[in-house]
Amino acid sequence: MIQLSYLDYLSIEGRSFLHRLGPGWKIIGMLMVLSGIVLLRNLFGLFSLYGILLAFFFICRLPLRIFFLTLYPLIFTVLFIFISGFQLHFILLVFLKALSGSTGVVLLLATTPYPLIFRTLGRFLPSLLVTALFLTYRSIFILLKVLEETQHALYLRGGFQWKHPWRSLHNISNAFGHLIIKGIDASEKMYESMMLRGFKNKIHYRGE
Amino acid sequence: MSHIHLPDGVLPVWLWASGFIIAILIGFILFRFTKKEALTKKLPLLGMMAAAMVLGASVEIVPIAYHVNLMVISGILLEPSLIFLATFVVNVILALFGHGGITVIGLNTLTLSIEGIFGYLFFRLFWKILKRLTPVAFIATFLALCLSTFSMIGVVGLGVSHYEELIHKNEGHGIFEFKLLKEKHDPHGEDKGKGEVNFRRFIAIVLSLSFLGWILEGIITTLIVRYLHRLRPDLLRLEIGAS
Amino acid sequence: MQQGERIIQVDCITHVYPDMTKVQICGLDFVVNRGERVSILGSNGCGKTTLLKHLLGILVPKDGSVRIFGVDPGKEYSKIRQQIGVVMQDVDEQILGPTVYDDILFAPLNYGMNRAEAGRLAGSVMERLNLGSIKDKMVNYLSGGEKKKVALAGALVTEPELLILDEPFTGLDPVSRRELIGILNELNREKGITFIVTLHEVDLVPQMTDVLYLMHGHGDLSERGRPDEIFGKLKDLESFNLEEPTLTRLFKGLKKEGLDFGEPLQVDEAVEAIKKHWDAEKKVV
Amino acid sequence: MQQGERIIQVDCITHVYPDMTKVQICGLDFVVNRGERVSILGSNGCGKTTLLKHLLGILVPKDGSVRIFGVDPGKEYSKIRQQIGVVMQDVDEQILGPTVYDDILFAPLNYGMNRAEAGRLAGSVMERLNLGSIKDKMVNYLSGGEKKKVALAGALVTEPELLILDEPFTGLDPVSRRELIGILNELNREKGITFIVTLHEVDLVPQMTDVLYLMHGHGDLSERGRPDEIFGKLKDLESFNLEEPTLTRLFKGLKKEGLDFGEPLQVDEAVEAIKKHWDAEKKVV
Repeated sequence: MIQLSYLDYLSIEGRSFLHRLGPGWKIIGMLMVLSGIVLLRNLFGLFSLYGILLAFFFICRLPLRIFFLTLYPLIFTVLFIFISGFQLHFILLVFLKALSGSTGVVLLLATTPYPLIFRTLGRFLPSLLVTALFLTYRSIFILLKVLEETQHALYLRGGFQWKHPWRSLHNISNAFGHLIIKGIDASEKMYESMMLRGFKNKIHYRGE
Repeated sequence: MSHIHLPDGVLPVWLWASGFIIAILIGFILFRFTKKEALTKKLPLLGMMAAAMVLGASVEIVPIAYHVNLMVISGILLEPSLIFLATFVVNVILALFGHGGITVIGLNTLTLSIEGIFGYLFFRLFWKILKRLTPVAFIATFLALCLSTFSMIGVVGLGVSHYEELIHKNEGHGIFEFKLLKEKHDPHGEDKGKGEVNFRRFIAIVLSLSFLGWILEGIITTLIVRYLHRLRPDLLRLEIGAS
Repeated sequence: MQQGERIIQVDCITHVYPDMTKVQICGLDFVVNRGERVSILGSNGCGKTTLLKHLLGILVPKDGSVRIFGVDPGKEYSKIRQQIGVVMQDVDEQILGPTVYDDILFAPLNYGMNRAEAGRLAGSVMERLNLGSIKDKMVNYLSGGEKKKVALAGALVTEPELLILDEPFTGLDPVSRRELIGILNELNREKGITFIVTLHEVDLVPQMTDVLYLMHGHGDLSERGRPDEIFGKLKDLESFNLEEPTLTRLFKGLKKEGLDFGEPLQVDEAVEAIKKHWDAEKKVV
Repeated sequence: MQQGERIIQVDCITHVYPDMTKVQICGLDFVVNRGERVSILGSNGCGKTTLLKHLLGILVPKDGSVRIFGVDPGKEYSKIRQQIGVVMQDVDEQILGPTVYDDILFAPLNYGMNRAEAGRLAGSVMERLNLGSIKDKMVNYLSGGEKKKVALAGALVTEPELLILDEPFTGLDPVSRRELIGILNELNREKGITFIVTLHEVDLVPQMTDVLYLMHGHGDLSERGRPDEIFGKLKDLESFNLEEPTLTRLFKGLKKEGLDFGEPLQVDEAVEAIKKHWDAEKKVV
């Protein structure tokens, strides 16, 4: 999960040409990638699309551990192999499509700070939803700290050991329960603070 | 693997597009019929629970993609109208870091919110009947996940003709692929209906993998509910459910 | 709005928490006059935060009354919201904007100011708190001390008349503490801002307090007065789960040994007091 | 297991955080011998927690080596887990049981003890820390001070040889602080427990330290020695973002005025020192 905060960090601190490009252009680029995924039916086209995305990925010198993030959807894509008769063509087709999609978004997120993305989305989505996105993103970072510390505590006090699976499951569930309670407490404090600072119905951000 | 985040590029356009349309429609209706002030008041809670779900989705308990998604417990805590919006937010954020597809945000929201909404409904219903927390939480989670998985299979099933098209497209297409295909084909010669969609096999695989997920998620959710019941019984609002 | 006008009056309020803990803020009335630097000193869990939450209308008392700027905050807080800046204990949950600058603009924009005006206010508060260098930083990556300052900026940006801070020094290192105390005193001196601070660090009280309240048990307000008066008068602060300031302990110890240097609370005063007596002693002998 | 045996040895480790902040814990080697009370003093964000996380195997150094009880914690922490009790900064996240008693039983049960044995250990630690009265309390209703004590109990219950505490005094009121210091000193005296404490409250150091490390910048360990040696030697602690203890400031101030009473660090010593000089002065004149 450190991945999400790491992506976020890269998007701010990175200095590549994609970082400097306006967010609007990158979102248009993302839409082009998506239409490519939808429209392309031949492997050559998809290979080229994926190749271009990979090239961007390495030109921008994004670290390898971010690259592994783009492989995640493959886990689910594998299931679709079972639909077909294990034909390589079909497999490559769906794999490349899924990979192009995930590489595209990771590329976008690793080179564009999230407020800029949400701000652009704000032109199309209702403000309440954009506010919910902002609050969720902020909440992720607040809870991430809780989660990490809880994980450390489990580790330091022997809470997760393969030789005691039932106890470990129990401990993990308690840790999630703790995370939820902390989240609810934090949401109450957040609400108080929003009221004290005059919140009406949206979070204002620059360039809206 | 209690549920599946559909990836980009597999489903046909009409399918994911209608997913978006239905999700937006439901969202719009909920938006119309929920009081604005009530919604504003619940926004931070929505944000925190959505954040908890995103985090839950990123902690792998058993390596290889089994993660809790906390959807049922969030449903119980947030109630149906908010869980739908929260699911949407969760899917947008998960899609943004490559966890699920962008084009399928609508469909993923629909199938996943089934977990939350029905988790809530089952939990209330069974509580009225059984009044015992452990079985109620487990059965509610199990059934809700079951329902959501079947709806996901249904969604994938709607695209069958599309997959056929994808598969057949290659026949007589580029030579390179054809050759590779040939080589691959021979050992699997006995495979009946080569180049045909075998949807049954897909269902069998998904259900057998999911079944374990339902049980595991059911156990974890039950343990979480019990933990919450001890520390903050007010959150579960069992008295209201009982009356 | 003359100096000294009474802006807060709390009469013996009772609050019952969901777990049935009863907090009764009683004993003395809690009053604050314009321009005062007020500290509420008490141990963990004695009801300081509960009192503040009643001032802010977050909690509504079961019995008793709260008046702040002439209104009942439980009912009409929105009327006085712009006059009050607040920083509660967990700053994390109070920082809502994605970047420092967005967060500081939060309140002005919500109060309906236009961007130019809000920007002007934000610029001035950032200059005062020396936040210019982190203006565009994402709030998720701020250090603890920076977060406190950003939260303070978010509270000060609307130029409130009253500032309410709950345990602002917890977790700050001494240099950051001193900086924060300096800022508060400056705001009080230059702009006449009234502030109410809760804290448990006795040693910090003399540096930033005109009126000190002591609280203990579950909300008992038992002392009100100038810090030196209170520290001098009380036989022991231990019953409040508090320690006396180091210098108070030292000079009480010396008095017991027959050496009475008075009761200075700050180091430079203490040096002077000892020096003076020393020289006097020499002359006498 | 003789007294004085070296149990921790850290050689110039480098850690790079994902955001490329580089913490280099260098300068001096960090060593701890059995039975020592070790304090690491430094301002916020200077790398104290980073050092502790390396000791615990939560972080693994890019360069350099860490040995604790003879093993590399990054690889084999589970081997030494039972010998070490830990309380990190956010106690909230370390209390995992629904009730106080459940939480104290947490580690013993994880280590495979049976309930009877675990219960015996829990009983003995609860008695020592005086937690009997809150045994069945739900952990989310504990006060800050109680939480620290429960976390400490959770760490002590397995009777570790080494106790590691990260900023244990933050947010505690003075009486709770004193109680905690008392408990730690007692454990050290009676059971020979070694402890390592990080803190930024200079005033607390003399009460609980055999060996003091100063840390500043990004992990620079620049001083190691007895507290009085270090405080006496350094011209200013300000460069460490730390404030000198009140008494050190007082006596340095007096020295400047020509009155040299030595450099006592505790109030009773200070009273005595002044008294002694005063009497001597009288006789001379």
